[in-house]
Parts: sequence; structure tokens; C-alpha cells
Amino acid sequence: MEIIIDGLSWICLLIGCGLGLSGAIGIFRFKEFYTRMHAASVTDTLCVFFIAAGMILQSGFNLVSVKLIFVVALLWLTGPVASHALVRAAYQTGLKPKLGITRKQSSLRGKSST
Amino acid sequence: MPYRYLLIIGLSIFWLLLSGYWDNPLILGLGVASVALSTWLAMRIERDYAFQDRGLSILLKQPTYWPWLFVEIIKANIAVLRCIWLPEKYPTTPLIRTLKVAPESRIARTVYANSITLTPGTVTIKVRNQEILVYALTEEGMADLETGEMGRRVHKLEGSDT
Amino acid sequence: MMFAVTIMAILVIMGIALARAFLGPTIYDRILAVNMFGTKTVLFIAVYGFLTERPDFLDIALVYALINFIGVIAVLKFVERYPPPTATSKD
Amino acid sequence: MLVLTTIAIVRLRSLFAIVMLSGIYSLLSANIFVILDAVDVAFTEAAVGAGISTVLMLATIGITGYEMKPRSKKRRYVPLLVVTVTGAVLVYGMMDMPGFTDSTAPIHQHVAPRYIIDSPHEIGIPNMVTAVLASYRGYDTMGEVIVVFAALVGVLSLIGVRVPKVAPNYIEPPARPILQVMAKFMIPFIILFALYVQFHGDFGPGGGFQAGVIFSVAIILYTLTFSQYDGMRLVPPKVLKILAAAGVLIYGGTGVWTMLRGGSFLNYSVLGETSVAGQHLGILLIEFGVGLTVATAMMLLFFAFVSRGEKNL
Repeated sequence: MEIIIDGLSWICLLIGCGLGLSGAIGIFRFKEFYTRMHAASVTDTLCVFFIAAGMILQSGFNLVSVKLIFVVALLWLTGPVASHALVRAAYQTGLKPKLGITRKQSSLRGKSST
Repeated sequence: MPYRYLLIIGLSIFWLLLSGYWDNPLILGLGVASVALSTWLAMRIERDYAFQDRGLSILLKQPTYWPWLFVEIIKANIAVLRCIWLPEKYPTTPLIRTLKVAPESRIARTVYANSITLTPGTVTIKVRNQEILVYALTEEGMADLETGEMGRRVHKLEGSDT
Repeated sequence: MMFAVTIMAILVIMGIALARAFLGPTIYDRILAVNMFGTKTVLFIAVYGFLTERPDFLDIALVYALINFIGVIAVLKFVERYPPPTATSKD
Repeated sequence: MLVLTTIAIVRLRSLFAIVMLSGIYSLLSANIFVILDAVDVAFTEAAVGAGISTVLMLATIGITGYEMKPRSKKRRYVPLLVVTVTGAVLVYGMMDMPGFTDSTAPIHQHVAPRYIIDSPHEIGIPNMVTAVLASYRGYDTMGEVIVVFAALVGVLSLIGVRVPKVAPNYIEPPARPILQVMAKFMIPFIILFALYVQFHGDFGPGGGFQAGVIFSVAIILYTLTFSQYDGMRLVPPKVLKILAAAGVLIYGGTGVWTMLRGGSFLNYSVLGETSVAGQHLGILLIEFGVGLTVATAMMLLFFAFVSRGEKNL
């Protein structure tokens, strides 16, 4: 039993670290602010979740794990709001994203898909 | 006013779980005072900006929404990871598009917008009236949103109140 | 052991985020990096608490998550009110 | 990383980026405090360094403007010299210091053993830092509270708080729906969390200073997401001023009370039937005073700065 839990938390922690690292690399690799944003959101959601899950598995179910859940919940609540505010501020102050396809095409495609 | 009772219950649970001293009368008494104070302040805010039409209770009505959202988040994470690690095979085609919003109340719209932002690959830029301006990393991510699945689910969340 | 590995990974991520904060180029990149740095700090404190078996640290982690959020919101509010002169010129 | 951040702070010209980086700086130093096991210090650094000071510095930039003034080349070397000499002296002083975690160091011989060995049965609370802060070093802490209060009085007499008379005219729908809904949802919980930190200072890391800051952060969040007018309507500055003074009074009053009960100033043992109960009550009271003063002082400072800046920040 012990071994299974240990193994599971190893897996969770490693996945979490991997996600975090890929997010960090994404922050470097992507060319532009708006795309970097998405890389950051990878680390903010699942990376946090997996690392916390690994710790919860280690601690067992008690008040400590409840507090961990609070931490995750808080991060998941504030994360998107902060990202939204960030993008909104950037958009508002005139930082224009580089788009992959032009507006016309995209609106055509939008119609065909609905 | 249901929001008040929900808030009191929620805050009390929050306090008990944080504190962990359940048999110390002094701490419990202070806890009651603290809950009272926070509720009072929250009600002062509520007096000025009431949550319109439906309260927070919609968040608790549909337990199936949250697991579904979680699965979506995992899927979207994989999609973005592909873009990070294999930029040649999965190029990013950033695009901005306006979506019609199905959810009506402010809370439901917030839930919707936050769900969009929470799933990696899509970010809400602006919410105005019936429209949400969304920035997506890839065409697929946007296509997922345009099927309206998430919007419908949030709308259901809200509609189940009546 | 496993927490030690996690801490190392988090430190690396923090280093990368820090580099992004130094490099810029736009102010939003910096804010993004700071936000990410803050999130990782929260994780770092939580994991470190586990490593040293003092779960009290979770309270601090909670405070950090909160403070980080408020800080970012305040900064953005500020940016929206006084648009930085460099934001448009350097994209 | 600290060094790198410092270099970057010095090199950057944009005040705004500097504020961001100093936020990172305090996050980093808090990490170091955590590693050194100074939990309460890290807690304070988290709340004060990363949060409040960022917000206050931003508000200051709102008054002063974005870029640093170009400075003259001539006077560059004098500060450098001063800093180098000071740094060298500090490093020289550190050479004589005992090694880290050396338990025979003088600082560990003087009062520390008494704090560590006696505090469990003299004060009877698990968190030793609070015991030291509030009981053994009661005078010092009182001094700190008065410093905060004095700073507040100074700022208020210099710039003062302007209460906006008119409500901002909201265009429907509100400008930031997502932020506002989330802020409204979170604020009660933040306030409760602040109070939890306040009252559990005896048991875990935390106490009046941290709680005060977290409490004020909740109000600051409200002011940021809604408007200055709303923030000041929720907690009117007039009331805050009275409460700030009341906090100091509670602290001092506890001391006076102990004197009336026949003890010396701030010796709480005489307050209860047993010495431990008295200590407990005394610490609770003064922590409350500290929390009250810090929270109100922070809010007032924030209000003072933003009301000087733009009209609707």
C-alpha cells in the first residue's frame, strides 16, 4: 500500500514538474506576449494541480491536505482572473497580437463551423 | 436572502477547516465573531452591488460541470504542450474572435469567461454585453469553443435554478 | 527525496521566469513573468514545508497566492490608467 | 538570484519595471527566510514586502511619474564610494560573527535559551516567536506599533485623504465584470483569513502585523476593482482614523491595566487567575491592538496615496 501511494505521488510530482518546465520553456520559445501567456497558463493550472496532488497523497487526508486544496483552489480562482486582466490591459493599451490568419478568413470559417 | 446564509455557512466551514482547534471555546468564540464581521462587511458590499437575479447557489447546482471542465483543461494542456515542444508539426495560428454568450447573469458569464481562460490555449480578452472577445492559440482551440459546448453547459448551470 | 527533486524543478522554473522578467521586452511580459514567479513561489513554500515536515508553511503559501494576485491586479490597474510610454512602441 | 535582481533594479531606468522587480526581490528574500526557518519573518515579508509595498510604490509613481530623472554624471562616484565603504565595513564585521547554526555563538547564549526553555510553561503558547514578540519584548513591539502610527500621522498631515464626494457614474454594464464578481466572491474569505491569522498567532505563524496587512489587502482589492469612492464608503477614513488610534490605545491600555492590577507595565501575568492565563489574555489583547493599528494604517496610507493620484484610481 505504502509503495503504491509513494509511486503515485512520485508520478504526480514528476508530471507536475514536467508541465512546469515545459511551460517555462514555452515562455522562452514563443515569440510574442500573447502566445507566451498560454504557455504560462499551462504551468498555472495542471502543474499546480499535480504537485499539490502529489503532496496530498503523501500527507493523507487531514487538515493539511484541506489547506493544500485551499491553495490550489485559490490559485485556480485567481489565475484566470489575473490572466484575463493582463490580456485585457495589454489589449486596451494598444499592444496588438500578431494573428495567424486574417480577419476576413476567420469570419468566413466561423460561419462554416457553426 | 440566500446569499447571506450561503456565505455564513461557507465562511464557518472555511474557518473550521483552517483553524483545526475545534474544542477550544475561546478560538471558537473568536471564530463566530470573525464570521460575523466578514459577513457584515460582505453585506455592506452587497448593499451597493447586489449579485443580480441569481445568487452564488448556481455554482453548487451542477456537480457534473466541474469534472467536465477538468477534463477539458487536461485536453487543452496537451494541445498547448504539443505547440511548445513540436512547433514545426503543430504551428501556432493565433486568432481573435468574438463569441456570442449564452449565459445571462453576471455570475454565469464570469464562470464562462474564467473557464475559457482557465483552459490553456484560449484567453478571454473582453466581456461586453452579449459578446466575449476570445484570443486562441490554435484554430482547434477556437473551434472547440465555437461548438458552444462550454457555453451550453454554463447556461445549464444557470438555468437549473428555475 | 521526491520533494527535493520537485524543489529543484521549481527553482529552475523560477530562474527561467526571472530571466523573462529581466528581458522584457514589453511591460506585460514582465508582469506575466512576475505572476508566474509568484505562483511558483507559492508552490515552493508549500513543497518546502513538506520537505521539512512543517505544514504550517501552507498558511504562508495561501498568503502569497493572495498577495501575488492583488499585486498583479494593482499593477494592471495602474497600467490601464497610465499607459506606459513603451508599450506601443516596443511590440 | 538576489544579486541578479539587485543589479537589474539598479540598471533599469523605468520606475515601473523597478517596482515589478522589487516585488520579485521580496518574494526571493521571503524564500530565503523560509529556508532559514524564520516562518514569521517570511510571513511578514510576504504580506508587507510583496503586497503592500508594491501597491504603495505604484500609488507613489502615480503621483511622481514614470521615468527616473536623468541624473548628472558628476555625482555618480560619491554614492558608489559610500556604498562600497559601508559594504566593506559590514563584511568586515561579519568575519567576526560565529558560523551559521553555531550553537555556541553569543547570541544563542544570552536570552535565547530562556525564551526557548521557559516560554512553554511561562507563557503557555506553542508559537515561540509570538511569545517573544508580544511578551518578553513587549516594549519593542509597542514601539513598532507607535512607529507605524507615527508614519501614518506623518503621511496624513502631509497629503491627507480626499474623500470623493460624488459616486463615479457607471455605464452599464460595469467596466470590469469578471474582476468585480470575483473580488466580491473572494473578499469575505480574505477577511476571514485575516482574522484567522490574527487569532491563531499563538499557535502558528502569524499575528497582528500580518493579519492587519491581509485585512487591508481585502479592502484594497475592493477599492481597486470597484472604485475609490466605494472603498471609502465601505470603510470611511474618519472611522479608520479613530480605529488606528484605538489600536495603539488598546496596546497601551493593556499595559496600564497590568499596572493597575499590581504588576509592572505590560506584565500580563497578573491579568488572569493563573500566570499563563494572564499571559494568554494579554497577548491576545495586544495582538488585537497591533492588528487594528496596522490594518487601519495600511488602508489609510493607500487611500491617501490614491486620492492624491488620479481621481478615479
